[in-house]
Amino acid sequence: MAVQSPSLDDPRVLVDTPAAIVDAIPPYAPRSEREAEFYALGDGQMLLNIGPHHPATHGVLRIVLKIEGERIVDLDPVLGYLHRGVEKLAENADYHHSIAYTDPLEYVSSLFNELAPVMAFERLLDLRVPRRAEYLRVLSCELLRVSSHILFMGFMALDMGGLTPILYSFIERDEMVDMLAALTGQRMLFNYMRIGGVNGDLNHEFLSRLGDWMSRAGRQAEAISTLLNENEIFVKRTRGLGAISRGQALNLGLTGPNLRACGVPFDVRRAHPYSVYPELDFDVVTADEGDTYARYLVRVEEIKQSIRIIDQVLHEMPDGPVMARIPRRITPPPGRAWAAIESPRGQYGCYAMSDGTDQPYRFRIHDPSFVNLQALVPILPGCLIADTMAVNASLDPIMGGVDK
Amino acid sequence: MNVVPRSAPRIPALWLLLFALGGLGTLVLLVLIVGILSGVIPAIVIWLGGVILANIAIVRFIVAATAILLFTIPTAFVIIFMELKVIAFMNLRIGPNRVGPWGALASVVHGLKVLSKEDFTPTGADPTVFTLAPVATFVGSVMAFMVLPFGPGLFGVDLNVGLLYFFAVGGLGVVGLLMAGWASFNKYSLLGGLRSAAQMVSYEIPLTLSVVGVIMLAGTLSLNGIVQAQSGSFLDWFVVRQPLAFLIFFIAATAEANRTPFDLTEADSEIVAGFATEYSGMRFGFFFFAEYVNVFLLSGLAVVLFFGGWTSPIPWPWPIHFALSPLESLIAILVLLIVVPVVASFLLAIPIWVIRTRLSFARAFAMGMLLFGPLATAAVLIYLVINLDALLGIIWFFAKAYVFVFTFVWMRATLPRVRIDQLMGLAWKWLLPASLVNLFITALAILVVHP
Amino acid sequence: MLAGPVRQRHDQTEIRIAAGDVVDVLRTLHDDPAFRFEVLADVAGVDMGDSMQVVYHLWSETTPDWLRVIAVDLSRDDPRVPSATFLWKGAEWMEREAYDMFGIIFEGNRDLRRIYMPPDYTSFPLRKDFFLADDAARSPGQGVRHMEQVHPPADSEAPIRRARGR
Amino acid sequence: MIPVPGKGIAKGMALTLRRFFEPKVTVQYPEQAPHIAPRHRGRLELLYDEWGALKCETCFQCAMACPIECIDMGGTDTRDRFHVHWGPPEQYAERREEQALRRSGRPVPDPAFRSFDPADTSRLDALLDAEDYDPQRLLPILEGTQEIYGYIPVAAIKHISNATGIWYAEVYGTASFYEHLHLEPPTSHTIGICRCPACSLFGSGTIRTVVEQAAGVALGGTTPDGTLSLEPSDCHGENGGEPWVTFDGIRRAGVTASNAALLVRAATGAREVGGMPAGQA
Repeated sequence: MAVQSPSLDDPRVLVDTPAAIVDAIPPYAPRSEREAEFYALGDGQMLLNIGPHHPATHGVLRIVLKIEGERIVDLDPVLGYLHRGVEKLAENADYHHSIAYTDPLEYVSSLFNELAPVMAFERLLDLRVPRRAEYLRVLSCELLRVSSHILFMGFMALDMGGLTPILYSFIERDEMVDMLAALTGQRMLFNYMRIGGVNGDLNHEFLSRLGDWMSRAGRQAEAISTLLNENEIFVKRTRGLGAISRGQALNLGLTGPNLRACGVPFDVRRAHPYSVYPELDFDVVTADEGDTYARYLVRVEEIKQSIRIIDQVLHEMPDGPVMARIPRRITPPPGRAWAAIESPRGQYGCYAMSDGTDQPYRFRIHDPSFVNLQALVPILPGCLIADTMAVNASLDPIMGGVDK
Repeated sequence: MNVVPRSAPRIPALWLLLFALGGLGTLVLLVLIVGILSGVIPAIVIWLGGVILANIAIVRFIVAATAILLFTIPTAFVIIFMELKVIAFMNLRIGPNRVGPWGALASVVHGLKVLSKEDFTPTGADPTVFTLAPVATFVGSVMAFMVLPFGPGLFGVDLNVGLLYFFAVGGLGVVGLLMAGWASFNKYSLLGGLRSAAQMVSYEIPLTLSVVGVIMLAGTLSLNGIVQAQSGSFLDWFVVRQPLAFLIFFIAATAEANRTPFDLTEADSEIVAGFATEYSGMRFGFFFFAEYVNVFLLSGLAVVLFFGGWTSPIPWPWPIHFALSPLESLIAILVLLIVVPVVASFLLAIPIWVIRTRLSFARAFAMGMLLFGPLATAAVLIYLVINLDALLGIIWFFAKAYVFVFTFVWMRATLPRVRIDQLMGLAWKWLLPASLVNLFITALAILVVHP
Repeated sequence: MLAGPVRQRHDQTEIRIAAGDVVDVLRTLHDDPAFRFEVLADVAGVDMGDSMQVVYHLWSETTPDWLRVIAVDLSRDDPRVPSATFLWKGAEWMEREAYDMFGIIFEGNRDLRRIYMPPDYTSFPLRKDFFLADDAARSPGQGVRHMEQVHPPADSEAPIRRARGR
Repeated sequence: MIPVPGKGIAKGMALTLRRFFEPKVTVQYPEQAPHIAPRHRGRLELLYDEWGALKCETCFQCAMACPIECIDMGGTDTRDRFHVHWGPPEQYAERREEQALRRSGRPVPDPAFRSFDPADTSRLDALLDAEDYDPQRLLPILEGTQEIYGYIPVAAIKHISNATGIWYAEVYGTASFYEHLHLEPPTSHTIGICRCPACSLFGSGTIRTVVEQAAGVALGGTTPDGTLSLEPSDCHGENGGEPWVTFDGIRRAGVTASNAALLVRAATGAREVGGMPAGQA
């Protein structure tokens, strides 16, 4: 029997049988086993759409929750509301342009989005980057990592109802972003990494702002820690919630702090060193619990490690040029290159293929948020609706990166 | 061209109004004169006075209800402004600072905005219930005000089951939230409504049980009686004798008022706005108002039950009481306000005039007025405060109540939100046993001390 | 089992295998204690112009290199490759993405449906015969075609950009 | 350490209370201008040189290089005839409306293309087909267009732009760059005067004044009835001792200030009185 799927445009449906809408059967035949299974509602179950426009979904994520009362039975994240087709655009632009396209992907930490493709292109070109440029890359990236993690702390609190931490984190982020604007010329989409180096050398204003900030680095992070770390409500809500085991995390392909919170010391900066990270002294922060609270603590600890790295970089900054001498129009020889870096959310990869023209033949962005977000599906069932936000915030996806 | 001839000279609107008023005034005067001369009006007045005197309770009720309805609106505005400003300050922000002094009118403008917005009823909603829900919530809050004593003699009704009435009527607000959640035809609203129902039902029990100790100590259910039982110094307040009860009461009251960390019914990061998701315009405004009125209400109740209500923390050491009748005190106030500054200014200005400085007499007089006017006003105020218990009581009551309002706001700025199962667990596993224990201990203590 | 020479460049080792061998190769790489490739870094589709490829990037603590496994020579009309979800559940969405963008069918993926594009979408955007509405490559140095302008759609005879070299 | 219940909450409450009294970080924006780093490059602006002249040469390089096509250039040419618009049409609201109208098949009232008169494009289509709609063969296409129409009308430019995908501004730019391509209908007669120093020495300046006065238009213009246009021509240093004046492209020798008006009269059909232009008599 063909099921007549209800349409929201049909006035009769709205007036006479509201239950038909409440049951939100997809208006098309299920296209996969999983979808058929998900949308088959059991007794007493209902679907609840969280998003795409929802205060706590970090962008335009839509999560269809199948719930029994407040308890989640199953869920189906729906992506694509922010899909911009960056890969296709980049394949139709030349190498320099593609970097500008990647900038707004993960808008919270856009320097990392630039760094991965730039490194991939440099590998295609067999290009050596001046050491000062490498140090500048590390410096700006670590600053942004601090900012991103502090923002994570704030958003995590916000998603759990705390109003204040987000504003403290924005105080810090604002300083950071102004500082980076003095270095890169932009506040948010920096476009700082260039093939062969970076777009500008250190300048006085940046250094004075940075010195100013270093003298009280992490003050707001400490304030947020005071507000949250021991707060009984926060701890009670996060400890033991959404725990992921070590094997499960590897199986899910988690990376970054989410994986390290499960006890796997996989940090691309150490596991597969790039840039000048082998020369820098820092610890890979891990935790064993793998729950939401551990993921939070790992990030808090990483802020301190990043500040440590910034300190070392500032002391060891070599002299020299910040840009290799490369032509304006670059045509790498045919080949393939993969570059992965450790972004605040995990392993950020870029796979580039060249066919000898001035446009990349294949340009693939591997975004950690995209993979990390998958973990929602196995870990959320059994939790409550409110836990969706806590777990989602602790995985720290940025939808700009997820949707590419 | 077809010219319309001017039929009347143009009279300014103001003059027209004055003419009309003058005519009306003459008419009224005529009627009055005729009425008084014929004895009709005195008869009516006497009759009315008799009616009022005979139904003094009803008149009092009507006056009190009107006063409280009028009082809730500025209260809500003040608390909303406080919430905006205090949370902003705690966030290291400035907060509203454009409308009015320090942005104090921001909440008023908010209210006007809400009033001017479209009142939207979603398709699929039940229009009747949807419309009645905010009214039910608001009426619940306002009705509970009737028994709250603001000062000595300043209360709507002194019911002998005042506390019971308070909780009963306060529980009415839940019905409104539940109605809103059901009628909105929205899953978020439904969840919010159900959450609020579960939360209120759970927290009513510890809230009520925690108060039983106070009732036993005071020996009355009347809120006035409870306040009078605490008169004396701050050591007589029930918070000293019932600290555990106060703690339970405060937590349960936070949950009752839907405040952070228990604001699950409208948890914005979870279920968008809970029961209020589909509300807009003044219907939403009613919910909003009711919430803040509730905050004040529960703060006031906390003050009445545990912090001595309108009594001052330290008994007034100098019992100065000019035993003046109201008429005499009115004359005294007038004298203070009008005669004293003038006389004082003359006294100040005359020597200046005599010495013939460069200061003119008029200027010296004006300066004297400016100097002594405020002084006289202050004197009048102090006189009033000393002499009228009601005024002093109201000041104490509001000061204490706003400390609690501040605490509510402060908690909202600091704490994250609890989860629904933890919320229920807290109510049933911790607060309920604790309040029962408190009850037994109090009963035992009363048995031991006053057998 | 290898379908092409092993290459090494920078910090990447590349092996090429046929689509049929993906299961065996990945399982060996994942389970064999000598390899222990535990982290699946990436799954990507590639349209070579005349055939399709699926590219896996793997990481193991036993080797300093990234391992790139390329399943080569998938038919452009019916590209099929076994899913890697039996080893890494996290490959599911990456495979969904490759399906969405290239139309590569991963057999064994329980949730193979579109992930970015709307469900009623019919094209596979990252294929090389899908021209952008404003495709600068179509008129070199000249400018841009606009969406509303009449121009040859994807099924025209305009040449597909094919991969030169490797 | 024994956990004291409520300790974390108390610490947090203490922190917020402390912060309540701390100085605030808000920047009151319009009153208090934020500091913008000298390196900031988030502002698009046109620079002026030290004499106050606009440095932009309208070379369209920036618009072409902008990866997200946010730079858009537009304006009218010096004679206010051709609206040059560079950049994707999606960027402007009125352009969007124009497209909506066009898609729905309704006429497009667009003030930006007032001078757009429809032209029969069947021959142009054949030409474009022969040239394979190839943007790189723009010059042959434009030359062929001029052969078809005698000049290059706006309709043809728009048609070429639509058919080949070349931006309108680029077609216009190419057409206006080459001297042998004309953007105006050909007039019946043309008087050309050379303005080089050699010719000026022999009196071309006075001839120019006389001719301009007689025709009532300035050099480079066309009389309102379209019978005569004056254009600068070039003697290439071969004037042979007298000013270089051409009539319909053919050199006329022996033209002086006294008989130059005759040339104008010959072109306009001698309908003038006493040196006043025909239109004003």
